[in-house]
Amino acid sequence: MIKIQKEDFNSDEEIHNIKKLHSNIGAVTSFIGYVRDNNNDKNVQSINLEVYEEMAYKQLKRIINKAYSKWKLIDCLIIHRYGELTVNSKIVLVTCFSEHRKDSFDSCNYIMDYLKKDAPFWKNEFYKNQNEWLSNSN
Amino acid sequence: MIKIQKEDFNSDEEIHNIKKLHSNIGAVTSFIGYVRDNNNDKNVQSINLEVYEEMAYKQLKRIINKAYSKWKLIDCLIIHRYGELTVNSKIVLVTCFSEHRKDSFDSCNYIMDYLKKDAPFWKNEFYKNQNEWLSNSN
Amino acid sequence: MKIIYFAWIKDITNFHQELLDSNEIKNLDELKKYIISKYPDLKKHLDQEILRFAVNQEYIIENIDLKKNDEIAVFPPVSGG
Amino acid sequence: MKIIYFAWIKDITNFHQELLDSNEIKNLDELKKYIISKYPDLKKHLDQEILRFAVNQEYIIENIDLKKNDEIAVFPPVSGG
Repeated sequence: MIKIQKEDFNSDEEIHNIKKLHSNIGAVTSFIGYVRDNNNDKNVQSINLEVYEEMAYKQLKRIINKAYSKWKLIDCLIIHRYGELTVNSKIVLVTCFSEHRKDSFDSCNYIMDYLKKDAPFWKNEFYKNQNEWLSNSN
Repeated sequence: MIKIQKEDFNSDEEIHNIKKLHSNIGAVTSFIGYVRDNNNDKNVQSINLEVYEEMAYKQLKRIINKAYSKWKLIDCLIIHRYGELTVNSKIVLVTCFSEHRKDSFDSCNYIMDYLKKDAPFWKNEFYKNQNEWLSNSN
Repeated sequence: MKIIYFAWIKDITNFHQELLDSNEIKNLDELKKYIISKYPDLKKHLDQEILRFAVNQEYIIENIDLKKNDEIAVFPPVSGG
Repeated sequence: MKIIYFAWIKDITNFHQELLDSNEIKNLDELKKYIISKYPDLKKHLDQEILRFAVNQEYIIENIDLKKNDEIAVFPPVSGG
């Protein structure tokens, strides 16, 4: 499932809503990304995340399909927020559900790599008196 | 923080309670292990998890310290349940908090490896008419 | 065809999107020429290979033919996650 | 000293723990001999190196001296997580 939304989310609920559908899930690995108070030695106050929504869905679907072809996955969840996000806000959740640990771990890491490289989101970081567009390094 | 408990937990709350203390956290990786309905081709109904509690705290503290020495971690949370756990119940949560993704990912995976190898917990798996003590393979 | 600009690209173009009704732009290379003539400040970013192009929501690197109803997006390197 | 048994080991010993007040058991090897003489069914598991030993909550592989107030745990391979 892919959700691109402005709203915050509750990770326990989101994970439970998928987990409860499959009693064979034994391993769930999640990554949550947050807005940090400091980036490149600058005090961050907030970010504005722009998205090319139609393309983001298309690319994220492809990322998930690639993960399915590489690992034994039962389900997969990506939530990516956009809009104005203050420091400490959640930005992204990627959760991979599988029977065994290695599949969920490796696929979650792979999806995050891919997402950072290819998903059409752009961060405009706001400091006290200026702002700056970022590009991903990791 | 290490918690060894019978009770279930809410992962979003547990993560938030640590995250809110550190505005420099940008990356949070979590693993949740669940009781599966099937193991070694047998229908599992529940497990009984026995723990050597005093030793578990000692070993898990050591695991966390080793992770701190290897990666740039801001905080670390392990919750491990014991007692009777039915299918679909959470067994364990390991969450690693860091600035950047790689540190949280690698340390979370490392702690899970170590935990499965060294932490003194024993699963007694219950099927319809029998039960069996397990030892970890992965 | 529809052209959409994202992130700081739209600070250069001053448009988020524009509709183009031209019979002269038959492929992506011609579109690139068109946008750098219209927005000269984009030229250095194109030369430095900073600009990304997507046609109908797919990354495109080669020169492909464009059709009338295509949606072309122009954007800098992504920074999600 | 206190000896604690876990998991299926306690199905063999029928005890979760026992207190031992002996002057003869001075080290771990002597304790191992003691428990397999008291619980002969443990012998094959000791021989197959299935039994783990912890002294005061630390894994111990070598033969170490035991003190009066030590807590020795005997258990099979772990299966947490």
